Amino acid sequence: MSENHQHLTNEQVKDIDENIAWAKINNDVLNSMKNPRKGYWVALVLSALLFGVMIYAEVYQYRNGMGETLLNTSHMWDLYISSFVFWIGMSHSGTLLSAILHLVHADWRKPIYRFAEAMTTFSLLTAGLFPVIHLGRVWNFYWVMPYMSDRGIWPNFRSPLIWDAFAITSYLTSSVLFLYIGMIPDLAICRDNTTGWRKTLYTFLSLGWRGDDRQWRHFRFTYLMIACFLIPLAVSVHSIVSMDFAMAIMPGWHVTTFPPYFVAGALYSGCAAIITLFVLLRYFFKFEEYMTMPILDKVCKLTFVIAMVWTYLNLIEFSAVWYGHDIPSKEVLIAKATGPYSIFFWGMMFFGSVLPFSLLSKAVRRNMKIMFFISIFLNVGMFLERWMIVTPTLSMGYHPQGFNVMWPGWVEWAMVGGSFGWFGLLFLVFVKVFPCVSMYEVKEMVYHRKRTTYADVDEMMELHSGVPGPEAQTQQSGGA
Amino acid sequence: MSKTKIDRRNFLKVLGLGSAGAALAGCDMPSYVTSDEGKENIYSYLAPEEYVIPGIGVWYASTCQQCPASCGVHGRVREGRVLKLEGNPDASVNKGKICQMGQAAIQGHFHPERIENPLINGQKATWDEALALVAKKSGGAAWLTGAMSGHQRVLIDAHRTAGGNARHYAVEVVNARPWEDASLATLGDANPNLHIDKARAVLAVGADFLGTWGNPVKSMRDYGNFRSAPRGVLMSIEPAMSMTGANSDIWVTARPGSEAAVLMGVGHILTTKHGVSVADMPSAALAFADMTPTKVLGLSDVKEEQLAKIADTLMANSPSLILANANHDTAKVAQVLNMMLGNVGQTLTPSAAITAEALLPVTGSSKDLVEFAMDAKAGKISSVFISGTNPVFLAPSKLDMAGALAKVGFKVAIADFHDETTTACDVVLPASSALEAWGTHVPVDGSDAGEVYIQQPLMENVHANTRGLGDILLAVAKGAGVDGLAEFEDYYGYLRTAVSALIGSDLEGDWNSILQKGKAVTAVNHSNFNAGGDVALGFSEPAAKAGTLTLITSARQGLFDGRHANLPWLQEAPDQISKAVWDSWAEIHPKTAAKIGAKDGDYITITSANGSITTRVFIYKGIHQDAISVPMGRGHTNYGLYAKNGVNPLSLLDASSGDRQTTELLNSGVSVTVKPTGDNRHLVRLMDVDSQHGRKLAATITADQFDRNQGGA
Amino acid sequence: MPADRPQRKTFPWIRAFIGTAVVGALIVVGAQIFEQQLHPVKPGGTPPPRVPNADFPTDTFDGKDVTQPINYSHKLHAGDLGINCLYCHTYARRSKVAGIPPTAKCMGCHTVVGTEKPEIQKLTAMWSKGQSPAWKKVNDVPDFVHFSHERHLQRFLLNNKDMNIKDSPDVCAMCHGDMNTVGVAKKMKPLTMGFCVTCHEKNKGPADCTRCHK
Amino acid sequence: MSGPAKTIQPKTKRVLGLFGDFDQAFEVIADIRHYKVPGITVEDVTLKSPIEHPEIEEVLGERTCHIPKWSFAGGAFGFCFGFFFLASAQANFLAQPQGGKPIITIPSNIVLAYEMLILFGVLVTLTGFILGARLMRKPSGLYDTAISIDQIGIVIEVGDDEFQPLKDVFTKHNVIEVHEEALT
Amino acid sequence: MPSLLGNVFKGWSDYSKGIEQGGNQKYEHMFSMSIDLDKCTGCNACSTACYAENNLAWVGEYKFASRQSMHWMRIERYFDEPDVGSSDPESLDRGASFLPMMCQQCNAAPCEPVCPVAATYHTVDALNAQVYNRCIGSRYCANNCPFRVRYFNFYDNAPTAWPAPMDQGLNPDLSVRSKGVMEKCTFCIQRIRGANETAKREGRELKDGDIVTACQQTCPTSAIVFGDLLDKTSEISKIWKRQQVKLGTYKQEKENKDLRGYRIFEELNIEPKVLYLERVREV
Repeated sequence: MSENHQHLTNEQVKDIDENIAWAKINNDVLNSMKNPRKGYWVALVLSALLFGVMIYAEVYQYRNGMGETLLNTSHMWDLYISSFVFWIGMSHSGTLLSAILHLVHADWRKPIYRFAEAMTTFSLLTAGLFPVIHLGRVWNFYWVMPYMSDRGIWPNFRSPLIWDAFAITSYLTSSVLFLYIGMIPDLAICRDNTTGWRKTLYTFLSLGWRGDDRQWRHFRFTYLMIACFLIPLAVSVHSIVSMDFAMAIMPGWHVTTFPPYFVAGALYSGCAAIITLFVLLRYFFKFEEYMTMPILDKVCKLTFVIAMVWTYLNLIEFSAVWYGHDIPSKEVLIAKATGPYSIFFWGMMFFGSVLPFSLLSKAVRRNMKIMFFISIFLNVGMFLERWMIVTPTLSMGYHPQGFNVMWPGWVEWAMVGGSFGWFGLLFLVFVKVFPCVSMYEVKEMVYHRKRTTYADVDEMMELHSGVPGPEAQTQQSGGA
Repeated sequence: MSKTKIDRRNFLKVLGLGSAGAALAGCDMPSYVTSDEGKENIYSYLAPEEYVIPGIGVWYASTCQQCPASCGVHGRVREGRVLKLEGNPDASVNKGKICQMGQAAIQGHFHPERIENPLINGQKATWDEALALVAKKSGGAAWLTGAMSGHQRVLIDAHRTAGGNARHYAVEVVNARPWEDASLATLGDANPNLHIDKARAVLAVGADFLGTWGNPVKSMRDYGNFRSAPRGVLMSIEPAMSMTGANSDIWVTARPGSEAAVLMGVGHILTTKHGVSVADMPSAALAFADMTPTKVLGLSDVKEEQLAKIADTLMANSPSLILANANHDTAKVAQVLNMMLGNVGQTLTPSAAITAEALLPVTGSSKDLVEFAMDAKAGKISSVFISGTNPVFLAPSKLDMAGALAKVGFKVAIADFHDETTTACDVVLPASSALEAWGTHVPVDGSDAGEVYIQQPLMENVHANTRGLGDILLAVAKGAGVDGLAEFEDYYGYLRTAVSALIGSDLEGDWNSILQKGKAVTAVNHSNFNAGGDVALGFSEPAAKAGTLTLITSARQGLFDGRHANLPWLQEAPDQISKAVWDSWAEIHPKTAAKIGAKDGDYITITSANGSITTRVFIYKGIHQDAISVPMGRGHTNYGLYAKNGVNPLSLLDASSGDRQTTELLNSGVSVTVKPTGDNRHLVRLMDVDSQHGRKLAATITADQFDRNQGGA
Repeated sequence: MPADRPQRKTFPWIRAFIGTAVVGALIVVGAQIFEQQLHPVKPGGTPPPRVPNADFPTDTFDGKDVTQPINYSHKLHAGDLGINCLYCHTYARRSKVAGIPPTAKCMGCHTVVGTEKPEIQKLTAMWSKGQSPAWKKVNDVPDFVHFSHERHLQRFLLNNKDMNIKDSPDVCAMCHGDMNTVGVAKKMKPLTMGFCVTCHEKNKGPADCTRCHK
Repeated sequence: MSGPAKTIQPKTKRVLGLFGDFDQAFEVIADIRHYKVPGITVEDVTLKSPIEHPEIEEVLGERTCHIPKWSFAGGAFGFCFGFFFLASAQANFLAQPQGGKPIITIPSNIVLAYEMLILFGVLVTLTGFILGARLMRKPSGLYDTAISIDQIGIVIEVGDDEFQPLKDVFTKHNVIEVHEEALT
Repeated sequence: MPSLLGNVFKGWSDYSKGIEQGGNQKYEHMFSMSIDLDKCTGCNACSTACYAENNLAWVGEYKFASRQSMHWMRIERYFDEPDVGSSDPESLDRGASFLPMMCQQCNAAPCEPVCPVAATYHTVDALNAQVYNRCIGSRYCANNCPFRVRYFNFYDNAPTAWPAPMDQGLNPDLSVRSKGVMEKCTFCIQRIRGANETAKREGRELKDGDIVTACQQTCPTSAIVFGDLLDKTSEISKIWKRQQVKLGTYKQEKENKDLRGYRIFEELNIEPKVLYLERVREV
């Protein structure tokens, strides 16, 4: 990751070098799918191993029963649900970067939104695992689906868990389609430049894309519409997840500010994860010219903003509980800060609210290595947040008889670790098979920026390009 | 009679075992797996009586044998299996209620560790061999049993008289002996009839009538009425909190062994402050006058206002009832107070025993245990039958019961479980469970109901080769050549004739109704108190001085004296006070804990002159600072899979010390030293919190705003 | 211009989608067949018995042949000799289980009737030894289903004004099929929850889970 | 997609001109728009481009796109279907597991119907896209991989004697190469 | 299911209303329990009776230590009494407070709406039923239960809890729960159904005292009363009336302050159906 010190001057100001040849863009991206750096293979093997551990743990738990997780009568949920919420949160990054930033015409998203969307899809697939493996009778998980059976019984549509099932299904479908549609022109490029099974695959997937203006026109509208659908969907998904808790009567869960709080947390962890993968992919696939310092810089600023929002919502939740003066909830809050779990609570506060301030320093923002670790710590903080939402409430609750402290067993930890393996496996395979930088959109970016950087803008351009001029470039870099 | 027998046998034929067994398949299989054709067997009856319908439970009356109280029970029988026990409403002792030990009888009955075959020196043998050997070698055998009554006792006595009249030792470590002794001395009635329900105030001094004293079910039933309007006040004085103490409105903790002093202190205040006259009992008056509150304070740490409060409550709520079992002296003082307060005749009435003395219960005591050990050591016992008790477990290590038994030439155990004693015996005769056997029992309550409870089999033997206690006794007696038994082929036949003799009828009509009610009613002879006259009250200062720890081996409903330690249900039923399960613990006061530097869950070693045990502490304020209480029941060395945990505090006791008159072990304090071993493991309890955290869970209302006569409604 | 550019030949959309459709169809059909294996339900089947004031599913089920310790023929006893179901399965009207008739009931006739037949001699041997034959359960529901014969007989036979006690075969046939036609007992109705629920729905039976699942 | 011919002359061949510089391509279109080529109007022009740039489509003039209608229809259907599907499921649930609460619970059904709205909205939009963009059909053979790299192509159907003037316009704006295929 | 949409329009007015607006569900019975804490001695008899009646698995020390035990009826013991004030700091001067805690069969049970598969729901007897074979073990209900009285089969307890021949003592009237299923106190639903069938057999209505729960039957001090609230003559409804506790409200207005009736956590507006009578203290 050290070759990013070549032509600093460029990197300081420009999101991307406008003079880059379009053919080169094609070649770089297509090559990335052929020969990545060694690190890629290391990561792949690592993920596979982790996933293996998860499989083993699941089999073990299936054989011996849920008790192996050391869950108990008060702690019916623990790490599984925390990780579920965590992974759902992760998935909001893609929506944020591609959908929201697309709507506000922040074109610096273009080189990096593809893998962000991939992240959305795969973290959803990971999140989907947890509600299933945490079931006592896994083999009956399909009973939550509303299918017509001769028994005349249906799911209970009043249960937030059913809402989860619906929301996640639609979110998964929509985000997969969003990812796919955005990829069609690139698939056409791949189709034109590959051979063998890849060609067959891409030919099939590119649906005979020829780049006609009619196709482009419909493409633009479709992409726009789905983006519009996706944003409210993303919000609804995570607020529904938050309702798993907010709909319950337990102290510490029954909080009205949970939905926005969860959404903010989701965007937060999503951005942090984007930074991590940004650094990794840039290294794996030699994308130094596309995933540039200024873009990372912008993402970091975005992350900081969201971190502040999250902190704020966190604080108003506390104050709401405090001044609401519902004794059990207050006890739970106090126990969070002082009780057996306090170390994790304060860890969450530090990683989630204090650490982001380091993003104020330009030096930090533009240092790949540091950003890599910071982003990981931010996500650790977010994981702790989810854990601190689930567990302290269960350790207190209303009834003193149920007060107890519980530490997850190895099975649960294995599952959580393994989920990262599963995610990594899916993601790494994806970026190897599909172009993880959007070629055509990088071209657009270059095209538009080039025109704006030239002095002689003919009337056609003035008429039609909504892209700001050169001096606007620098202050535009706040994210649209 | 044999006809009824055949029908019963047919009725009891176990059928459709598949159904319950298959239930284990549970719900995790899709229906088409378990309901596949031809997978399960189903057996039909041979020739059932018409009231026997598969799938419909029938209730049969019998008698509970889980503790000496012998309550009447109903057993629900379905497809030839007894599934559930409930109290028998016709039994005047418990009137349809039973305690957790009775509920757990089912588990003991179906227990996987029952003895299934006769054993000779641990080797499997046939009944004929075993009985022949017993008949050969058990001449003039002594009997070592638990509390005994009914025709089993008759047979035992017959056997003893036939063979040189050896002694019958009846061992019950948990007993009411001090109370019986004192009542006999003061009222001339060992077992007066108690009316807790009639009392407005009850003062219990070491008499845990809600736990293990007397017949707890009867007492609890009365307690229910006692609490309903007009509500009575319950007070107790004891070193460590018992179940009675845990339900007391006023609970006073006294230094172990000083209970008599406290009661006398109460007497002092009654005489001085309230002017109750003890004119007719000068020496008692002397004793009261002597026991000034300051002296009481010095002896027992009980403050004057506490004494005054008790005295005032006793005066305010009459009639009252004072029950004491701490030791002989205390019980005597209690009876004197009862007389002074005029309770005698109101809440204490003369007992009425049935006329057939031969059936009357032999209430056990630990004195017999000690004496048996002594006699055995002295070689006075050639051979012995052991049944319904576990001397090796119960005896303090100082007695060296194992060694004593070794001195006995020939030992026969009649038991349904292997325990420490059966392993020490030459012959083990497998008894079937109480739910499989015939028998008669006379309860130890002084009521004038004159009932003899019938114990009838609720199902066919689970293990074919076991025999009911009665059948075994009959066979043994026959073997010993007791005359007049030859005509009876089995105990059922004997019992039927015996009962007909008892109620003076040929039974043709009555027998079924007797079986239905589970009791035969016979004549009683009413006695009278010969109260009055002077009573000398003594008080021996406890050996242990202030500041030294005294060990209390408290008995709890549940494991009782340890006989139920092999029942998982009772092991897992949290202890009433500490809420601990599956293991022993030692209760100490926070101050004591601070002194010895122990915190909750620490292992401590408790050492007396006779040995030491190591267990975990449970720290709470319901115990005197000079006392350490280790509930008994656990610490078995050889009582099966489920009774492995815990320690046995009885082993620390000192056989020679103990109550002045009755030399009862249970309440005899033995002074111990305590020191933490350093390791700590969380004591497994139902709940780790003792506080309600301000929630309105078990709410309370103060008596002043509570309308006593309306019962709060 | 060169007409053989690789881009000219286009992807076979039609074939691709037909292929996908075929595979999907195969999966669906396979699932159906598997389901059939699990509990083969044939709608229609035997003509519904005549039970007034009742309306019930006519699904049938071809259960496997079970070998019983004694080769008892329902066709002979119930069908040809016309013995009423409730004569042998007399518990059905009083208990949740219909029960197997006690051996004494068999011997009631077979001490004199058909003593020469080998099966009867088998039975007599068992009877004299005082043991009862180990019948194999044929019509069985899972252990978490608590079905009561009594309730259903009350509803459809005893409290059914248009029914006479001798019509019991029709009522039994609702769930057991026409036993007069088979030899050794055989499962002839699916007895799945769907089967029960359909009937409960049609006949306004209790729609409460805990009536059957306790 | 080629609009109705403005001349009587029958179209005989289809021509593809590839341009390296996009401005050149725009100017070609501008020329066509100003009828520099007789008989050919801007409606006949099909543009093949490696990137999506709204500017050019402005040059091509208003062309229809019905995607938003598709999305609206899908969303509306999804909502109604969702709500009534759930309602009917609840209404037909044998054991009404509601404990005195309403059997058809509006709030929860709204939430779920909302999800269905989005799901069907997306799906139907996709369908609209595939149909509207004429994807998954046999495309015209006139295509060049260069288009997927950096060149912009203009496809026009011409009659025999319109071909030459068009070619001149192409060459004037220095076209890189010109493909043609006969219409059958 | 035939006529999918038909039912919606047919019963819309019913279906969209709750019982309080005369909605669909009419209760046939409303079984309730009252426990007099002043009589409860905490002797565990009810708890063990429940083990025997309801096929409860015992779990052993290790699982009990990790709080995976299965006692539907548990006796809690508290030493402090907020209403009366703290006792002598040196030592206790009065007994403990015992609290039998089992499923409170709330009428507005928080566990019901959250079950994804409707395995727990309200029957027409106003029982909070648990259908074991429908349960998939999401354990949401237990999380949402303020009383912590729902117990989950974390293991397949049957083999260890009933080694042969102990399984012969199992109660065939109700299922043995297997691994991964939630379970809880059912007010002895098998006894309720049994009594119903007997009543039907004898062609009469269910009358007070027909149904006796296992804990009530064994309770030596008769602290437990069980019955049907809709039957105005039943003892239980008399008690509720006498104590002036209204089922549907979470704030009780009582005339005289010596009434002892209260329900635990009724302020959560979950309408518990177990009425406790306060313990009386002499102070």
